[in-house]
Amino acid sequence: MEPVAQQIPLEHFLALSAILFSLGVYGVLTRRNAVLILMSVELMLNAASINMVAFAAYASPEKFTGMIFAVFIITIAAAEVGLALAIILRIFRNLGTANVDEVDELKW
Amino acid sequence: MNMTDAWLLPLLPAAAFVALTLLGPWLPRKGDWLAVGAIATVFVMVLLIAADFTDALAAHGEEFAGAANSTQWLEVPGQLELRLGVHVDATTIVMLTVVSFVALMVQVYSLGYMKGDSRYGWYYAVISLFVASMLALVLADNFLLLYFAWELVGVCSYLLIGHYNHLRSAAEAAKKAFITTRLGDVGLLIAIILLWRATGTFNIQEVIAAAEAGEVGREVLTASVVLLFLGAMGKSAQFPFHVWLPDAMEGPTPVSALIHAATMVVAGVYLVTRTLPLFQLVHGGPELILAVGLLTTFMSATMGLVMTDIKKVIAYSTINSLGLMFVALGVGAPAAAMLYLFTHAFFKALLFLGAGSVIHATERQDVSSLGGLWSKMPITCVTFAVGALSMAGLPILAGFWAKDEILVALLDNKAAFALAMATVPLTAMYMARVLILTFFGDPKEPESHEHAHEGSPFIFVPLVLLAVLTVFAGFVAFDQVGELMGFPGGIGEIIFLGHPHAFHFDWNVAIGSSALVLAGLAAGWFAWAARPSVPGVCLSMLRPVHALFANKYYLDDIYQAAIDRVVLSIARLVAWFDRNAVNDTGIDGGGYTAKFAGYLMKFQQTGKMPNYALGMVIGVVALTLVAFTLKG
Amino acid sequence: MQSGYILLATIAVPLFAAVALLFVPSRHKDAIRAFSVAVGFALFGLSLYAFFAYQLSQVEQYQFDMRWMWIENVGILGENGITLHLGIDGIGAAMLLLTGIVTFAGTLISAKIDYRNKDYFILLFLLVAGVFGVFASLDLFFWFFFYELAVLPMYLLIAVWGSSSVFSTFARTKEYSAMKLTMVLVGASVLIFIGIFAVFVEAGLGTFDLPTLYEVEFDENFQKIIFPLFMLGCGVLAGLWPFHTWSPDGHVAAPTAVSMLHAGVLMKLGAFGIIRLGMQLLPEGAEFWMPVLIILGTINVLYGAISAMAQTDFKYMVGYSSVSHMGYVLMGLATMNAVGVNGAVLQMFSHGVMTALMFAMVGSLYDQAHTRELAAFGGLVKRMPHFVAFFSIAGLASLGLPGFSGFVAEFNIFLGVFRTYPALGALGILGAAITAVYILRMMARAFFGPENDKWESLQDLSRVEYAGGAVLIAFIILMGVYPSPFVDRIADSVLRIPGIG
Amino acid sequence: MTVAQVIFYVVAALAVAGGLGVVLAKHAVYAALFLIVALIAVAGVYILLASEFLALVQILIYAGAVTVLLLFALMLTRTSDLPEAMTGAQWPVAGLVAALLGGAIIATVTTSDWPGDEDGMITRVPFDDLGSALFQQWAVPFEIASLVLFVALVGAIVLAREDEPEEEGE
Repeated sequence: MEPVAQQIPLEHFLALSAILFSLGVYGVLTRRNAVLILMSVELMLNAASINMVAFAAYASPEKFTGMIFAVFIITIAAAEVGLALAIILRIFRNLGTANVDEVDELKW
Repeated sequence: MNMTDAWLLPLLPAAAFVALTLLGPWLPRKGDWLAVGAIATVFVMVLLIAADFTDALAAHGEEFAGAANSTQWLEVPGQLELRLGVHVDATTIVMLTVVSFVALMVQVYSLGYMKGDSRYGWYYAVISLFVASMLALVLADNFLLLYFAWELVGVCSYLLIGHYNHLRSAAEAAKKAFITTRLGDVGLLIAIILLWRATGTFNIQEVIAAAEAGEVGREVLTASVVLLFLGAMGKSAQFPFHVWLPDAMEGPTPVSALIHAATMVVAGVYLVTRTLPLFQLVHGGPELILAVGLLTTFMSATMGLVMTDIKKVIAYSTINSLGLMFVALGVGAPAAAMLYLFTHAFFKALLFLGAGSVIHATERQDVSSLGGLWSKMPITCVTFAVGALSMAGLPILAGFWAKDEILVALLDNKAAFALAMATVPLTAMYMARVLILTFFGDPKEPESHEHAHEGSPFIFVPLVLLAVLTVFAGFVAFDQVGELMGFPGGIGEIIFLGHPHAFHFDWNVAIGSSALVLAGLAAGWFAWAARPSVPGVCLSMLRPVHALFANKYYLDDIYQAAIDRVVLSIARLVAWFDRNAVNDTGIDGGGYTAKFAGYLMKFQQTGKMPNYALGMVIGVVALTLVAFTLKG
Repeated sequence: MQSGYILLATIAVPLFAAVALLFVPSRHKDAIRAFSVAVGFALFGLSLYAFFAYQLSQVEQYQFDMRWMWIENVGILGENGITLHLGIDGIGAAMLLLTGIVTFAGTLISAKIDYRNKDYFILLFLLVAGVFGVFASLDLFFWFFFYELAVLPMYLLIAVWGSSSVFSTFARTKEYSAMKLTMVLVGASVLIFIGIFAVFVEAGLGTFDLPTLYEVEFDENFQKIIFPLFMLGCGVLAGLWPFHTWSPDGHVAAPTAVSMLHAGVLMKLGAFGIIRLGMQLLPEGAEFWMPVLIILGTINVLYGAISAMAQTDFKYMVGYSSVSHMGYVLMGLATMNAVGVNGAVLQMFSHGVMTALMFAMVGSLYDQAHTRELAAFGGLVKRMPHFVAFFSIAGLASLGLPGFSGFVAEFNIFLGVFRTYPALGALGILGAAITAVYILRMMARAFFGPENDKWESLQDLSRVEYAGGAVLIAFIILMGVYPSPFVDRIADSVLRIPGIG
Repeated sequence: MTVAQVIFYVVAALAVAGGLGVVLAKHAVYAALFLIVALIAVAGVYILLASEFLALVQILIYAGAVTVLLLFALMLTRTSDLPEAMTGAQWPVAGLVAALLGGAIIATVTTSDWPGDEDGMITRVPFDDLGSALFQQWAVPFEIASLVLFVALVGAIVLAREDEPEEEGE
């Protein structure tokens, strides 16, 4: 375990994460296609991972909890994509569309 | 039997009432013997108590104020104590005698009159309850028990007026009687409570003492007295509360005799007699009584003149008499009022029972379908005539002495005296009219006349007894008579409320009034017996006046309209307001507001996921901004 | 012997009865009836025993005092945090007796119910357990718990076993009435709930125990703010104007025995709450707000009576007369003097018995005639003499006739009111006169007069109705003639309420 | 400016550009390709943070497997070849909100005081340490994660398979 001098402030990683996260949010909110929404979600997940890893690297390197979290996030993301895909397929098969704004059975 | 044991008196008939109500249907003869036995026992006990009272009077002299005995009924420690108690003094003794004797006569009479009635047992039960309440009323030493009994006699009157409950008119009359008197009772109750508030006691004697000592504020006292008088007016059928009494004739005739002639209706007179010192403390108090009494006397005499129902004529004559009693009280002559009350009980009961005998025999009570009954019913005819002439005020009959006593008391007040004198011939005239139309002349309905006959001894023995009393009762006014009967100082001691020698006799007044009575009787004889065409002629000349009298000055119509149009309209308005404004707008409005808010809010449930997501993010952003702001 | 187990039994017996009924197959209708009436009788006996075993002039304010720990010293709760603390004072004893009487009469009357009578009795007993619980509880938490337990079964009882009314211009379905009743009462109880927690927090003792909280002297401003919550919250259940409209509609829609219990007992919970929570906890607040309450009470009296006069339906008339009579209770409470409050409690008892009798009789008529239209009847006395007698007794009692319980109660109230507000007292007496008008109008119209041939088939009271009515009448007359047993118990406790002069 | 800094800004720019592509691309498949760019750029960020293992995993699983899955999904749900609107109607509000969110986070981040930030020093974590921590200290979560994957697999199969014939009658 030897320290490495990167000379990049922690804030820059966090800022990158914030930008990616906001982009993901924007995508989730605006995209009509469910698959594209899923992609935006992946962006958000990645942004979160960056945060975790950056904090782990800077603040508590001896514990590297953040990295473990990132591993789990990737794992869960894989499962999530699989499930989401199945749901999207199901919706597509039943309603003939994968556009979320056309799926509004649960309204008033 | 001691005076302090007087509390037993109401309990006897009350016990009879309970027994009759609970066991009535299973008792032999439906238990009428229980009721009659109870009242007979009471009558004997009243005589014993009266004897005890005269003894005490003799022993203590004029300072003797009466004996009292009371027991606690209800207590809020340190705050309120309600007692039930009896108080026996001269007034009480008079009332007790009247009530128990007339009640006994009426109950005996009812044995014959009510025979075969479908609710015979119930009739006797209620009569017993009435007697109990009436005795309690006159014995009461405090306003609370008085009010208690006052209301109970009212409800008994209600039940008995409505005895023939399959008749709509009887049901309506009962209701009218109860509600009208109840309105007066509102005043009475308020007065009682106001006096309690000012003096801290319900005891009548103590209240009067406190008021005389000036402990009661002027306004409060004035208000209480006026309100108290309202109660008396309602019960004693004084103008403008008199409307219920003629209608009350829907009840069985013995009931009219007992309740609506001799006893209950004089409760108002009794109450005012008891509390007269309070009235005299208030400026204008006696004048109020006098004015109401005079007005009532005059109006009832005019209405009595045109009524065709035999019982209603007598009912108006009762109002007439009650008015006279108030007139006497108004000029500060309670002795005269009590004398009139005493004699009136006998001759008025006699009149009603006589009328009942006629009704029982013919099943008619409209004078236009009666007539010529003297040959069929001589006893009834003679006794009724005695009663009618006594009411008219013919000399030596009981009514004469009492009426003259009142007229003498009025001598100082010229206007009142004139008006009272004016009613004398009127009274004589309508009594002559009812007597003539019922018993003389040709029968107007021959078939009912055919079947008419004297009733059973139960019916005519009370008539005869009352007639005898009607002839002689007036003489008690003279000390000599009383002493002959064994009362020291004469019976007047009792009648005259501790003013033993208050009986005045004025020859001028006596001759004057007698002349007027004779004139009235003659006019009556002329109009309805000698020249039967005269009434028709008069009628055609005085049609509006006749209409005014026959329609009872339109008071009943006005009241009816006031209730139907005004009171019920207000009630419907309030009910409408309650349903539409309070409930449908106010209470349901809250519900509808919530419902409408929900309706508006539901549109944010678009069902579109992006909208929800946007909402979430906006929330997150807002929270973040809030946190950021707070952090500084 | 005085033991809190008596009070516990009054709560537990109906609860266990409800549970036991769950295990009875619903086809055994007669067995269910017999069992329920027996339970009703047992409750009557228990409450009668509690009433007469209540000792006069004792040092302790609450008798039959007993406490079962529930939660203590946990979190914000300190010593005696939440305990099932039972005990009654004289007021509670009178109310307990009232509940026993009305419950017994109610179960008797309910014997007529045939449709799902098992479920009916289960709900009825839950309700009864709640009512007993409120009157016996000395713990705010359980007080409120039982209060809600008493209110909520009402919804099902009305909505399932009730009856709808259709008039020419409007209709009230039983679902509507049930919903309104429940919503208004639950809404009101939210106010009570807030008040209870405010008191709990302000006292800072970590206990819901009422006698402990009575010792606390709350800040005057706090009292002034919190008292209206109790006054309105409890007042609504007592039919306080203008939140009274649930009461006539609810009572009309409810099945007979439920009307009896509701008008007879449940409305008293409200008045009882004003005493227990309002006046005893927050005397200064009470003093500040009572002028408002007495004016509302007077409005209740007159408004209810005048509304009753315009009703064309038997049960609505009785319902509005309840509103009017509860107004007397509120007036009496608001006098803040011993006589008036004593009268108010007497009136709670008196009105409970009397109105139960009225509802029982209306129910008896409606079951046979299937209409409650006043104008449709006439001359009932010929076919139904006992019915008319019973109804008339209730009517005469309600118009304050001496010899019946109503007079004793109202007389005390009038005395109390006249001490402080003579003008309002006079209005109150006027209200009694208006009561006479509508009661007598109703009697003259429906009971007397010529018989309406339409009703030849009517039968007089059945044996259960007769029995139920007789029990109620016995107490109406007992209290009217010999009020001392009631007044002694009540007055003793009323004088211990702080601020009562 | 050090080499590391230069690399960071290049990689960050790539990641942002990829992200922009994902949310703005007119065609779904382009968006998927932009996602790959972004994911690989993030892997670069991991390397800068001295987590080579994570970078590897990122490229293998994310940029490889997950993206392929997404492309499959796109293919399976294609309704027509007609170009259709890719962006919903609420994009102006969404843009504002997203910008606000990003701004808020950045503002928070820059105004906060972070530990370990003074010298810009980071510590490299050896692979073996990470591995032993994962299988010892984090063994239970690891197993749970495997269970999640398994359930997801089963669930996906159940959801995605064809309906039974008798269920079609609804």
